[in-house]
Amino acid sequence: MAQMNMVQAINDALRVAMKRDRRVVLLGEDVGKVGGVFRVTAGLADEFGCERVIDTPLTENGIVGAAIGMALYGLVPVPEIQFADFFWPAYEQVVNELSKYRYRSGGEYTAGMVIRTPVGGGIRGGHYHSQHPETQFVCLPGLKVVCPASAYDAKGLLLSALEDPDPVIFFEPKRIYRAARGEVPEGDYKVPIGSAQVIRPGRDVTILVYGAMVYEALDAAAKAHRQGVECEIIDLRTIWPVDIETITESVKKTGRVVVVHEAPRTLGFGAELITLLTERAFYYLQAPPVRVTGFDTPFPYTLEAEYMPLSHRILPAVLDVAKAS
Amino acid sequence: MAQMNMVQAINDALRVAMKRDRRVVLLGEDVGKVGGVFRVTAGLADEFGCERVIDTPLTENGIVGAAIGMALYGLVPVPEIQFADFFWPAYEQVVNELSKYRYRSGGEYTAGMVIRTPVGGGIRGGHYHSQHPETQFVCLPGLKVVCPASAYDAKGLLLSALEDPDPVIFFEPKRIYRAARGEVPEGDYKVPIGSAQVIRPGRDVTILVYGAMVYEALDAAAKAHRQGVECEIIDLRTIWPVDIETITESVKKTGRVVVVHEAPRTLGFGAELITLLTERAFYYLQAPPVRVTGFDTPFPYTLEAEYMPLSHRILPAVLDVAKAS
Amino acid sequence: MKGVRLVSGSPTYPAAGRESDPQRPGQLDGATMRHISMDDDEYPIVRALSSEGELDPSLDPGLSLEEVVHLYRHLVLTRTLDQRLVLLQRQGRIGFHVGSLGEEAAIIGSTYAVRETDWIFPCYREFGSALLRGLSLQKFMDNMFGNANDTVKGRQMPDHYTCREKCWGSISSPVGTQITQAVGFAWGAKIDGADTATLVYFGDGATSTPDFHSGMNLAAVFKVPTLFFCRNNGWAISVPAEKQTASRTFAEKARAYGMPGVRVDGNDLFAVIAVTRRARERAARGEGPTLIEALTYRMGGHSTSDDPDRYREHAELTPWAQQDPLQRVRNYLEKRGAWRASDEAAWVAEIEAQFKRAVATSESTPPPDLGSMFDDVYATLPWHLLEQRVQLFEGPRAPKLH
Amino acid sequence: MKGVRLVSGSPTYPAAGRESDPQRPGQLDGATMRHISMDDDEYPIVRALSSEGELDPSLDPGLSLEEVVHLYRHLVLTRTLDQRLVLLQRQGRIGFHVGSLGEEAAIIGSTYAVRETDWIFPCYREFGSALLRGLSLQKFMDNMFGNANDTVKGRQMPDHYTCREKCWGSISSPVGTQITQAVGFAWGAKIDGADTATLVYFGDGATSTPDFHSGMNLAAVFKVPTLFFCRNNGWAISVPAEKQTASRTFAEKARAYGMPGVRVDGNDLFAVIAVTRRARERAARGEGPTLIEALTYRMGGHSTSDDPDRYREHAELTPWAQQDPLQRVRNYLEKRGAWRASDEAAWVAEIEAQFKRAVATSESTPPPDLGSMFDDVYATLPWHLLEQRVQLFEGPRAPKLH
Ligand SMILES: Cc1ncc(C[n+]2csc(CCOP(=O)(O)OP(=O)(O)O)c2C)c(N)n1
Ligand SMILES: Cc1ncc(C[n+]2csc(CCOP(=O)(O)OP(=O)(O)O)c2C)c(N)n1
Ligand SMILES: [Mg+2]
Ligand SMILES: [Mg+2]
Repeated sequence: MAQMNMVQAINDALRVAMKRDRRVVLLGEDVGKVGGVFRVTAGLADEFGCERVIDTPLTENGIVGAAIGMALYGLVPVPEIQFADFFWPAYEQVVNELSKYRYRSGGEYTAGMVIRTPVGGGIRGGHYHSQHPETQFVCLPGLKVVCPASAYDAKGLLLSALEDPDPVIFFEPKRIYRAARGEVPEGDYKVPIGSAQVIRPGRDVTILVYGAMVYEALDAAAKAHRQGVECEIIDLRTIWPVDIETITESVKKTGRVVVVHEAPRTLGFGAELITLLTERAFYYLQAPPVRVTGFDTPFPYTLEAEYMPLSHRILPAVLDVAKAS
Repeated sequence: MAQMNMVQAINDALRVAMKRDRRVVLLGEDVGKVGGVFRVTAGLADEFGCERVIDTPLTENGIVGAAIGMALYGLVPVPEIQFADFFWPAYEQVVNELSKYRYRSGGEYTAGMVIRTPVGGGIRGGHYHSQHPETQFVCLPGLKVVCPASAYDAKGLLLSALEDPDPVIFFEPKRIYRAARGEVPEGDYKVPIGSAQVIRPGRDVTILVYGAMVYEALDAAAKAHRQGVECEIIDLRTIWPVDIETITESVKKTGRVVVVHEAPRTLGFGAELITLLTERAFYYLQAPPVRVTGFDTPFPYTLEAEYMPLSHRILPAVLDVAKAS
Repeated sequence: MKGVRLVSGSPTYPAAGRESDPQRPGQLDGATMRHISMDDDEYPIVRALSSEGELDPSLDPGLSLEEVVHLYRHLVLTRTLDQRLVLLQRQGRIGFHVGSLGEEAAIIGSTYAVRETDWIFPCYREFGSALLRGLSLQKFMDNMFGNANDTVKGRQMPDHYTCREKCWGSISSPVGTQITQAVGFAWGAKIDGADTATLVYFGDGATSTPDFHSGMNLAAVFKVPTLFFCRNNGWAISVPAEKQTASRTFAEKARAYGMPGVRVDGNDLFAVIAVTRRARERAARGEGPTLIEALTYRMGGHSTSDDPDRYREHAELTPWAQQDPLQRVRNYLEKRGAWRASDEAAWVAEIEAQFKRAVATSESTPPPDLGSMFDDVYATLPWHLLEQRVQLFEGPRAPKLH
Repeated sequence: MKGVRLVSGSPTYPAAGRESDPQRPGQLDGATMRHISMDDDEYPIVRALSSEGELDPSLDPGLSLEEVVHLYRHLVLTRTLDQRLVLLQRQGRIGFHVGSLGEEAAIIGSTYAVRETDWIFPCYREFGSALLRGLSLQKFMDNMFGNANDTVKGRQMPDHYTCREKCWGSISSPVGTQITQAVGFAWGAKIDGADTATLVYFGDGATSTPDFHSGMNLAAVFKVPTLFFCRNNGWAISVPAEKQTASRTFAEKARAYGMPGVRVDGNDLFAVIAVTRRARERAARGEGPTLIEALTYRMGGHSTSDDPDRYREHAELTPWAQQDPLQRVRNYLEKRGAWRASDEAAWVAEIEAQFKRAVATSESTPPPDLGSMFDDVYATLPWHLLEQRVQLFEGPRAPKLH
């Protein structure tokens, strides 16, 4: 197996899919000749031609609208939104068209596709290059939302997403694009959508986390361990539909839960997770669940480390919730 | 005091504000000559001229973008989005500009405005004329989100919103536009933003609700009363920032809570309410909070009554939660 | 083909929006029309059929008499159904209808002009197009009632059906969203090497949307075989076309994208067919998209929810009534001895009988299954929808709302 | 004023996008430029100053020599700072810079041409405009470092300052959003009866966004006094202007909105001023907006995060270097005995000294207060932000991330 970082793993997944299936086409701003501003699509235009790796004009609504049309025709489009922060011109197409297409056409038409987009902070991006907007997609019935934390999962989830009949929003945590390195198998393999992974078992506190914050949770858990608190960390991998069994089981065991996400707290995904767990594990909960999240402000530039739910904020939350009764 | 329905009350509020303050201007599709597709702005173009009551081309992003510019200039624009379902072309301006304007300009620029838009189902509107998308606005720091349930509140809240320094999303529950009739004072008065109202006191179960569903909750509470269960109904009126004291106090008293909203369940506002209450009244809760909401599907046409969280679904939830222990 | 100019260019085009150059009142056969600039030196209105039914031979699309009769019957079908559906709505038996009164020729002609393997991306006023392609009246009516047999399973409002087997799209309400999708579809076909074009319908109001802008731009840049068919019916609900844009025509917007634009008399079945075919041939040659502005008029309200008397003078309809698209084809047929009042009366009677039967069937068909509410959100039901489905079934049934 | 044609119209405009009419390579003073169609019969490029510094008297904006020197100093200031900021970024002392190398005259000229009470709505490349208006170098540098004195309180990336007191807007990163806002601002002024125009900057890429389309349309329909200033610098990151649109020019997009469009040599300070003033006068007469396409070239990368060698030949820069906007003004001044190498060397030395001082001050200014993170989200802190603020203060401080 080769060592790859997440950028390489995603690139590799796209290459595998494009080689096998000529229906797969990529489109977006700067995805072609230059290979993406993060170089995720590097080399693909050369290999597959600019008819299948398309540099588009600056038009997010056009990219997603056209991708829907391509999908209706029978292609498997993979639009890229250069930063999730710039998704919004395309949101009309996502809310009213993409997410509802099969439903509203009585099952006649489907628009399976994977929309890739980098998310998250910690890269000195200020509030226009750091947002992590899963809320606006999880709240839309009809979409699946994925966010890998490792190179292995990124490739495996993307290959699953490309064969999924439903539209998948594929969030790429850009802070760990290069830092998340690991063994990645060659060729095809799948990480199933909808399955979380217990990446650290523990009996005291469950930490629910995804994307770049997984590493912060791991760091906090290592420190908590030194103070005698054992965290069970679940990397959700798929944000929605969440792996309800895995998380419920863990919380029934620990009775204590900390949710970590970069997005602002109010109506962040933590609210849904905590409500789901309250609904189905209420009598197991030994302490109020805790959210460690971005604050309810736009994402700041200079103070981004203070804004983000990094290890230094996860650790006290874990220790508190472990003590509470 | 005059009897008015909600349409008339909103119309009256706009008239009062426009008479008093020439900075107030309305803009939107069909708001002028024809007075809005629901006739909320009827007569205002005649009274204040078409420079201040502006029929625009079909461009939601243009309407909100231009309104921001007007607000920066110093006007108080009141854009109308004809149906909340068609908000999305303007969402980029809301997410990246309107909600962040003061913050991102270090306080130099503000864009106070009230965006009015009809929301909700029960009018045979199918999924493009029935949505209730508070999630997408509550999750954006910088916005206030309001949703009145009575003619009195509609006028009083709108008059508050028009003087609020922050941008306010004003959701008008169209199903009760004409049904919600009541006494409405003449001239100016305010219902403060951020304050909920206990519209039925009760000791057993707290129902948190807003907009058109308030009447469904009242109906269910009347029926629950006949079965010996006393509901405390809180009409939130302001969705965000929610009146945290009023709701927490009530839940500390009853220990049982049912949240009702039309939007789909997943990451609906219920998730935030339940999480907030779990965080601050965990040890008072005697049963898991319950959500009675729209289902996680697009809003259907023929089966809309089955989809909506009407009285027939609220009542069993209330009775269940009252019994649970 | 004389008069069909897909190319722009004229020295006399005046500066738009100049105080010194007020919007000239339009003229069409002598009638003044307030809402639409009816002539423009650079974008003349292509017209084949005179009010009297004379056909300009240079614009003759070469239809056989049988074809014309066939299309005329579809015009009559469309109009008759429109009128019946409005009545049905007034009786409270259906919830809504958005009709095509006055716009029939633009719709029928353009759909007829493309190939049956070309895909139609509808707006919401084109049921005539769907019926011409082969949607059955019964299926259409099932949608109007949102019953169990509705192609969209009762999930959308009336007039939001779909018809994939006839290469005909899925209707949604948001204005403009179908435009970029139509471009993507044809682009997909092009990438796939298929000679498939798309024909996308939208109104004058839709030209102000983001998706018009992006769809036009993408199609032109990538030479995508999409025909952009703008039904300029003078109104976007209550907003007249002259307030929708300050350009004198909609056709000239094409030029901003490096695409040819053409204006056609939308009440002229023959001209619509000629112009649309010409654009289709251009697409087939790999030269890309064309914008067609069909000048017509919305003779009814925006929909059954709208009362146009609130914002327009009834007198405005008169000149357009004189240009009635059905009457003009009828004149053409009559001149050729191919139309008799008694024939038409018989057709209408037959249509009405069919309609009655279809309505009776649709009205007595039960609503969709309760459980169908959860289908098709995802390809298979995820855990949360399975749970919600059980909750719904175990809970009490809803009261009737309407 | 010869050559400034705000009016379009020509019989020779060819059908765009025709196979038979390939994109002609552009010509400007003999140099071939691949990315931009440099001449068009209908939209000729307005040019006042030759490469040698000759001024076409018919296009002379009538600047005094002092004014030209003043502007030239600002051109030098802009360029010098640009170069210094790139170095600073390479040293890791600032996080980012998005520069205006090669586009200085387009920016300085247009800002100078409008009134000081007109409002500027910037894109992100116009720090030269802000400095010309009166933003202090220190404030600018405080933003580059995101420190406590930054006008936007360290909340945004470098180059995202604001300067309300000089009628200068607030920068955000999303492409195009400022366009409709600029229209709304001028529209508000018009409703208020004030003679205030807005000048809005955007790039060639931005013409593909929804807000370009909507802003242009609204401004034209309501005759709003907005000057749309498109810096066509040939590139949107790696996408060349010729792939951004199939129209031959950006100026002609104006026509789709019923608005005049004009192309100006963006490397010609005098022509930019002349054309922008002409558009401003038009606005003052109540005739509404104008689209100005300034032809220029992005001599650097898109930003410090970009490596243009990945997608463009370095040779492409040569013809543009020969049209350097500073050199041309310098030639003009030299011809009039108003430029000396020693003067310029002294200015640059002074700028560099000032820059050094400003950097030193900014770099040693502390970051914004922790608590400031919660200010300005709302006018006053709601309960949840008060709570979160307390949580932040009570919790541990963050590690350094960078
Ligand atoms: C994005 C969006 N905004 C607003 C509406 C409400 N609406 C429905 S139809 C319509 C007017 C459309 O006019 P036009 O495009 O000319 O089509 P026509 O109805 O005349 O055929 C409006 C404003 C909508 N459906 N979608
Ligand atoms: C809506 C949006 N999409 C994408 C981006 C990423 N992006 C930043 S600048 C840019 C190119 C802009 O090109 P142009 O408008 O020509 O301006 P220039 O940078 O050349 O001055 C892109 C794609 C963005 N900021 N906003
Ligand atoms: Mg119309
Ligand atoms: Mg550019």
